Amino acid sequence: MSEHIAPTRTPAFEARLKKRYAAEKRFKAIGLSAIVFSIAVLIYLLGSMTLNGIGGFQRAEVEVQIDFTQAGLSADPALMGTQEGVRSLESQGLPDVVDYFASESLGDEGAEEISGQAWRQVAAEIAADPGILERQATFWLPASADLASGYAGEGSQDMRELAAQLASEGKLEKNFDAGFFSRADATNPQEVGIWGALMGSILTMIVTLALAFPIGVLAALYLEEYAPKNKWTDLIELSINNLAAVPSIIFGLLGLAVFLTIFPSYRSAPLIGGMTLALMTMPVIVIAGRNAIKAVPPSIRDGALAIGASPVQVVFHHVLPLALPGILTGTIIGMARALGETAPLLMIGMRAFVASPPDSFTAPATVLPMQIFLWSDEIDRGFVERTSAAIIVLLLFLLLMNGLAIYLRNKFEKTW
Amino acid sequence: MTVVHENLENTDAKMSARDVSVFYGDKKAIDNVSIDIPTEYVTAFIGPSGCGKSTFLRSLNRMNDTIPSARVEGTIMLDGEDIHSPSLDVVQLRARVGMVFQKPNPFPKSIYENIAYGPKIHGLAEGKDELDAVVEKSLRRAGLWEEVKDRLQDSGTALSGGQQQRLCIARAIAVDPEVILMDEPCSALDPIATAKIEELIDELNGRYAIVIVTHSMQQAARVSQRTAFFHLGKMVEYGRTSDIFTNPIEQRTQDYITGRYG
Amino acid sequence: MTVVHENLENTDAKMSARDVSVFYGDKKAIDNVSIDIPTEYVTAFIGPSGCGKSTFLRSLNRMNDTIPSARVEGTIMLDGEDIHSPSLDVVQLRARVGMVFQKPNPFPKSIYENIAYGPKIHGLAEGKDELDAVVEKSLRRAGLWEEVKDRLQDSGTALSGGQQQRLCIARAIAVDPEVILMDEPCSALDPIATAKIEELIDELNGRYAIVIVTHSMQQAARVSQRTAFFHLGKMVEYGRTSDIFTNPIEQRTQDYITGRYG
Amino acid sequence: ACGGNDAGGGAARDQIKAVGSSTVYPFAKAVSETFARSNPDFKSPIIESTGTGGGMKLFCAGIGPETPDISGASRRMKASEFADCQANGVTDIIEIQVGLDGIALASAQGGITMNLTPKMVYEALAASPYGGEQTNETWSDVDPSLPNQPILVYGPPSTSGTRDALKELILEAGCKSNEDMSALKESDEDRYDQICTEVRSDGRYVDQGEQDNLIVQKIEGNPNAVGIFGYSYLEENADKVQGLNMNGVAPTYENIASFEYPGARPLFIYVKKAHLDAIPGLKEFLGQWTQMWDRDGELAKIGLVANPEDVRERALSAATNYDTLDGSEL
Amino acid sequence: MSLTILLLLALGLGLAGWLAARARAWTFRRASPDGRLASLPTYHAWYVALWIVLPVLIFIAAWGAIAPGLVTQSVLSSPAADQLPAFGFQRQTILNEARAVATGAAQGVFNPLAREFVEPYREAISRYNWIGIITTLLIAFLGGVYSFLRLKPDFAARNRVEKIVMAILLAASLVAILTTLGIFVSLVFETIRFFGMVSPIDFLFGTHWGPDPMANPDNPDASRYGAVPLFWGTLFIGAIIAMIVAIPLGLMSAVYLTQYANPRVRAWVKPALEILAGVPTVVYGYFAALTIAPAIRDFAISIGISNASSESALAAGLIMGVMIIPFVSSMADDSIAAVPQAMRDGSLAMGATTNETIRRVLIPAALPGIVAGIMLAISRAIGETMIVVMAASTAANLSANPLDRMTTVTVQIVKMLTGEGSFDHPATLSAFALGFVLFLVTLGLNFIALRVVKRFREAYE
Ligand SMILES: Nc1ncnc2c1ncn2[C@@H]1O[C@H](COP(=O)(O)OP(=O)(O)OP(=O)(O)O)[C@@H](O)[C@H]1O
Ligand SMILES: Nc1ncnc2c1ncn2[C@@H]1O[C@H](COP(=O)(O)OP(=O)(O)OP(=O)(O)O)[C@@H](O)[C@H]1O
Ligand SMILES: [Mg+2]
Ligand SMILES: [Mg+2]
Repeated sequence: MSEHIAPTRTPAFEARLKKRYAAEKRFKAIGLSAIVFSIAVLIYLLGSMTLNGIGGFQRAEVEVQIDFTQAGLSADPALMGTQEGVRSLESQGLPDVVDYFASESLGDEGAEEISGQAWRQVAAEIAADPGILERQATFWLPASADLASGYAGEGSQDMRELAAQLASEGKLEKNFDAGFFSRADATNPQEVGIWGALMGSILTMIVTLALAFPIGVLAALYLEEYAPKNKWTDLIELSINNLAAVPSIIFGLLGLAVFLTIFPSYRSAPLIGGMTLALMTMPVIVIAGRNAIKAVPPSIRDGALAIGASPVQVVFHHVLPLALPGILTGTIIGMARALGETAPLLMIGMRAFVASPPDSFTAPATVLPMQIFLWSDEIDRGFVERTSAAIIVLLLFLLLMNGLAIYLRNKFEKTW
Repeated sequence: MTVVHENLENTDAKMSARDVSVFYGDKKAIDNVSIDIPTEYVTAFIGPSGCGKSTFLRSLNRMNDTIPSARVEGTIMLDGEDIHSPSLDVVQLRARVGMVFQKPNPFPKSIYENIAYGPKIHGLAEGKDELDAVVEKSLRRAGLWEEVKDRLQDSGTALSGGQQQRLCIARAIAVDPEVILMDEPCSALDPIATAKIEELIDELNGRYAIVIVTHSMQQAARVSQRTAFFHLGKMVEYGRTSDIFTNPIEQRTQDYITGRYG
Repeated sequence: MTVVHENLENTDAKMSARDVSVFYGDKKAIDNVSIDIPTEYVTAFIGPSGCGKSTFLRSLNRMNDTIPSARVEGTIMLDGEDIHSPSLDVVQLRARVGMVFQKPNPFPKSIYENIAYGPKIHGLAEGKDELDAVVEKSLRRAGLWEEVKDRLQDSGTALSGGQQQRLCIARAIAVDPEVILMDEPCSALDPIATAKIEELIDELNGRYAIVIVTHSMQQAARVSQRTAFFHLGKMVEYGRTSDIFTNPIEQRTQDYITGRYG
Repeated sequence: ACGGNDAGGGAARDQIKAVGSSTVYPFAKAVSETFARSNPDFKSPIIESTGTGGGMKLFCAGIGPETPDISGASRRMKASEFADCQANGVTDIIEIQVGLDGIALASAQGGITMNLTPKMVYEALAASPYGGEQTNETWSDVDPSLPNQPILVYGPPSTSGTRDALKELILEAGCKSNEDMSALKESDEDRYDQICTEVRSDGRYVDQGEQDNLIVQKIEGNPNAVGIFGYSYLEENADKVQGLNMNGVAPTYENIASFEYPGARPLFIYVKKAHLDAIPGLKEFLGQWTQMWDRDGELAKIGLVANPEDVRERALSAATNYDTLDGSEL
Repeated sequence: MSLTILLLLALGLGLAGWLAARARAWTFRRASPDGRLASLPTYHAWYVALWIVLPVLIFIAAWGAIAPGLVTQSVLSSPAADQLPAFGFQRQTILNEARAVATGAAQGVFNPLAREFVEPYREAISRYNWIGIITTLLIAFLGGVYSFLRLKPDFAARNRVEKIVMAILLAASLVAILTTLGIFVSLVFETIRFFGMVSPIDFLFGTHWGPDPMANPDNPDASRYGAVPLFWGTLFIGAIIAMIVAIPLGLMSAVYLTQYANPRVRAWVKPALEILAGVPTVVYGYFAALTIAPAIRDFAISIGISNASSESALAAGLIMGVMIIPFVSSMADDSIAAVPQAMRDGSLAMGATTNETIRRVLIPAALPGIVAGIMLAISRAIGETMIVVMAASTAANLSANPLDRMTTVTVQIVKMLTGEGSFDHPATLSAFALGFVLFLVTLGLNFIALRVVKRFREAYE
């Protein structure tokens, strides 16, 4: 025995060992750099979006002082807060009052460059506090798109000079624009808001979730727990895998040909958008769901069967609750994809200009990614920052959903 | 083919199998087994690994139905009624013939829910009070009450292995079965836990017909009054435990007992 | 604390453990075990389930390193060299101390690739011819050659359980280790396959130092010359197999042997 | 609304729906916004950019609440589309020319400057100029008066209306200056079309989707590149890009409005007469268009060009008297 | 409106049935000697409720489909019907308007004739509403009584309820097949129409793509409908360049995360990577067009490729690769983690290093899952449009040079469908043909993938 030197103890072996360890180190380093690279790209993307987009949450506003004591406006408290009230102020000449004081504060040139709809903001403030009408008040009103871009150092020479002058007088500032979160689309970048698209996305996602989740989960349960292994279930499996792989635009064609034929008057509605996206999301949920269901240990099923639970009870009392975290993960991934999807929605009319936030599932709407897409091709340069801001909102929404997925996963996760 | 010792008392058979064969696909895992399971005694199935003990046990409460490739031939009776007849619902059968598995498999729910699950789905208890009573009674019978009474809301999976196994037994008892089948219930447990389970089996003996599969002859000797020895899918010998261990008739039984294989 | 029988010949220890304790997190699974593993004999570790046999075995080739919570204290020597010393590389250690697991775990590759895997990664064979020779030799030693020589390209997972386990043994032999550790290598096998493996162990005995963990005392009695009895993380008794089975010194050993527990 | 009724096709709509060209879209949006602001009783109209063809298909699908009331077009309705409309019961259609869009050739500020003619553009961009092989690699290959710089033009895709205008107003104009080609038009129209309108695909003409902003950004990054896009983008980005003269005329508002700069094309909206009474606000909405398309109105602000006086008269009449379109004119 | 009422009615009746049946089951149970029923009272309740609700729902669905027709029939029998124009679309429109007014959904009508029909419609609608409600009640009553009478202490209500549950499960899984069928149907007709204008041979094998949506549709120039450059561009950008980026990065990330990284790090990094898949593609598009593509052009010029363009397949492919990293990494991560520990132990016990174990044992064993992830990633890449439009242009080039401009099938689909061309033009119809081919290709790929995975899995188990 002792004269036999095992090959694993020779110097040659040890020399090779060094190389193998070098290979190991390289491999590990490659793995690490793959991750670092991916994360770096992510951080770069998020970082540059944030930098570009921060400005999108602000808008250029000019200072206007209005002395209402001179204006002679009156407000009926009963009407305040209603359309009527706004109209009565309009008929009393509020727009002219605003114009007049704008010229007072900013000079004629400057007054040209407050947004034409600025008086509405004044009206809103009067509605909130009719007492203003008794005194002098200072308002920060949105500047026109031209003045805003002049302030940003772009646009025509005149505007840049005007902007510089007003800014030096402290009458032009970029202020945080809270209204961005409560308004809908508009033609003037100074007046756009994200709420309409966000609402559209939320409504669409609700429809998607309400359809894709139950159908996906039930289909996954059937395929994993009950389906006999035969040609039919093979066919179902094939079509589910295939649907997960079909380019999204084709779902748009399906929505166009099927849903819009059945419900022609719901073009652009979150209902149809949600149904189309649900078909796209459902296979992802089925696939993730099947994996999660497969991971539930058979001993749990045996245990329940052995005390006389029926197969349906076993599934709904034991398997489903245990598989839920995995199903939720798949659902969120599918929903995240649906959230960022534009192509299929192009086909079913969600590429629309909708100036008021949708108030129901059948009201015309647009969604966040579509809003981003539309704004990115706007002629007006003020939309560049707004686009980035919208992207940030979308990403936050996405992070929220991912966070929710992780939270739910951890909450429901059980060990066995 | 099976040697059945002749000195067995004539007892009522709670379950009886006649010419039972079990196939996995084309493979015969159990070959023509006939046996009576008495109510009064604990019956042990012993035999080398892979001889078909678990397979036969699982066919007694039709758990083999869950394996698509498995097929059972022959008749198995529970109280004289064929368990495969359409009139006997499989869910009801399993409620009457409980089972405890090799690896303790409590549900990942609270201890209380583990026990209450069976009574709930079978509607055996009305209202919270009755349910509480059933849970307590089952846990007491399984000798677990004292240990867990203050933590009924803890997860069943947070118990030690031996406690988990007793929980599974309590869970089986809770639906008031007539037969309890145990498939190597102690093989995942340490000696102390094992001793507790064996004590429990002794206590339950008489109230339920109990069948236990074990790979430990020592255990069979300790807890059972009847022993059946399986080998390569056949039941080789069946008789009083004391007889099988001291006076085996078949050569194969003797070889196995004395450690020639297994 | 350990009782070591005194009539042991003074043999070279291939491996020796001194005061080895193993922890999983805070839990001590092995408590101060010292033992010498001789080259010439087959050593069996027996003991009730959960007593730490596998844990101790895995610490002999540092497979416990793969479990994040596991921690080993004490010294283990291979040919007088500490296996935890930086000069002895863990890859080399594992090449010198082979292991066969409870459940046969052939790689999902061809039979040939399964055997050739070790020699390839360690660069033990140059060229196809040499590799072919190594594969044939290993399969022959494992007594599998005749059965598989015509289907070397078939998947290793397509073999029967016993064949798979012999394949795993052949795979371990292929890198020409000095010690082979087997953790319940037959517990997933039927009696015929078990008999083949035991035969194989007899044949390999002498060429390699062999340690086998088994829950079957019969098996320990059949294949080993030395037996160590573990209980609750401690090594209770160590001696010639024949002595341990016929004249155990410790009460616990005796109880276990005679089936008082386990 | 209640979903159950829809199958009967009887659901009504109280919101104006407009579809169609992406060129008309910005103006339509502006009109709709003002309309909604000044008429809070009506819901704000839904404007969807579907492309002219897609819009026409929806528009001509029939009358009734589920079809749009208005379709914008960056070209005139085709006879085939008119026939489709007729077949589906959309018999009375009001055609309103709302303004002009000029296509402009431009380069980055400080980039390449040229004095082009439609003929030069045709020779530089045609797939096979006058049926021969396209060999021009640099502008000076086309005409010695032009700079010796490689040809690189970012322009609209074949599916866009801007491209149609490019073909019709510049390429064909350049092509037809050759007599053989004018003759060919008479003898073999298909061949003529191919020779005169097909754009080279060897990478010197880059079709940049319908993303005009992207074209602006691309030529900004490459001083030798020329971009072709709607006049509005030129105006909006005047600090970044400069227009290139054509026939010695610069692309300015005046020159486009007077058709001195080639490349102005009309923009239309088509309205279903049958819907005028049924859809609340539709008439008022049409009125809104007429108020905003003047020279100093919103139309010009977003970079489109107002109609010449006579056309504006006619459009105004169509929008107020609801004259219907005669299919035989198309 | 009336359908909503019917639905609420059905649910209300179902609830009533549910409560009644449960009460009845409880009386059985109190009466039975051992307090045991064959099924729990709730199952009896569900049995009756389903017997009430399901037939009613079927009736409502059918009623919703035929009732408008019946209403119209009865309106047409009114005297005013003689004034209606002869058959056709116009007549339908008038009737629709009248109904809209009758149901209160519209105020005005645009055809004065329609006013005549408002009253008849109102009457007919209310008449049929009553018929509907009464029939609903009748059906619910019959179903309820029938099922209620069947309740007995030994009645196996659970089995029956569970059968229905199973049917619902089966129906859910059939949605996938229906969707597939729907896609097929929504593409196939227009595709056939397209192939009537342009022969499939020209389409599938032609190498020049340049449809002109403004050209005369009657006589399309088939030589401009060669889709090979599109297929090539799709393959080159989506399946080659993007995969060259995504597979190594995704796989290595997965390997690192499962085998080397600390579990806490993994818990954070994995979802972080998944964010990459959720970033809207417009964002990637801008990034590719304005940052990556010019950088590639500058680089190409600096190494002497003078005619490098600022749009390239490479730029689009690279960014697309980054976007789909998480598809590869998440699926690979899951399936590597799912390889039995025994495989890993077996290899390590042979003295293999971790990387040898990964490369030679774990990855081969996890291959089905990895392949599935890659398939998903490829199809996502193939379906991507925005990045390609912005970074690789829409020019259909047949070239193997990654620095060339190229385009993909889906880009052309979007372009054709949203362009200015009319919808009976072959250029627009070609979008459907392209979609159809793409659909068949993914179907084929999945078929093969499923086969491969299945065979692999069989061998492995
Ligand atoms: N699901 C199955 N499919 C195919 N064969 C099976 C299946 N389950 C068990 N077998 C085979 O049937 C035979 C009997 O198996 P069984 O599990 O009943 O043995 P056992 O006596 O319980 O063994 P052990 O003591 O190891 O549990 C074995 O050969 C086994 O390989
Ligand atoms: N990975 C682990 N983490 C924590 N505890 C463990 C781990 N593995 C084993 N243990 C515990 O360590 C103790 C010894 O386990 P070990 O597997 O060594 O026992 P064994 O003697 O091999 O038992 P068996 O005969 O059942 O295989 C047991 O209490 C077990 O629960
Ligand atoms: Mg077993
Ligand atoms: Mg062990």
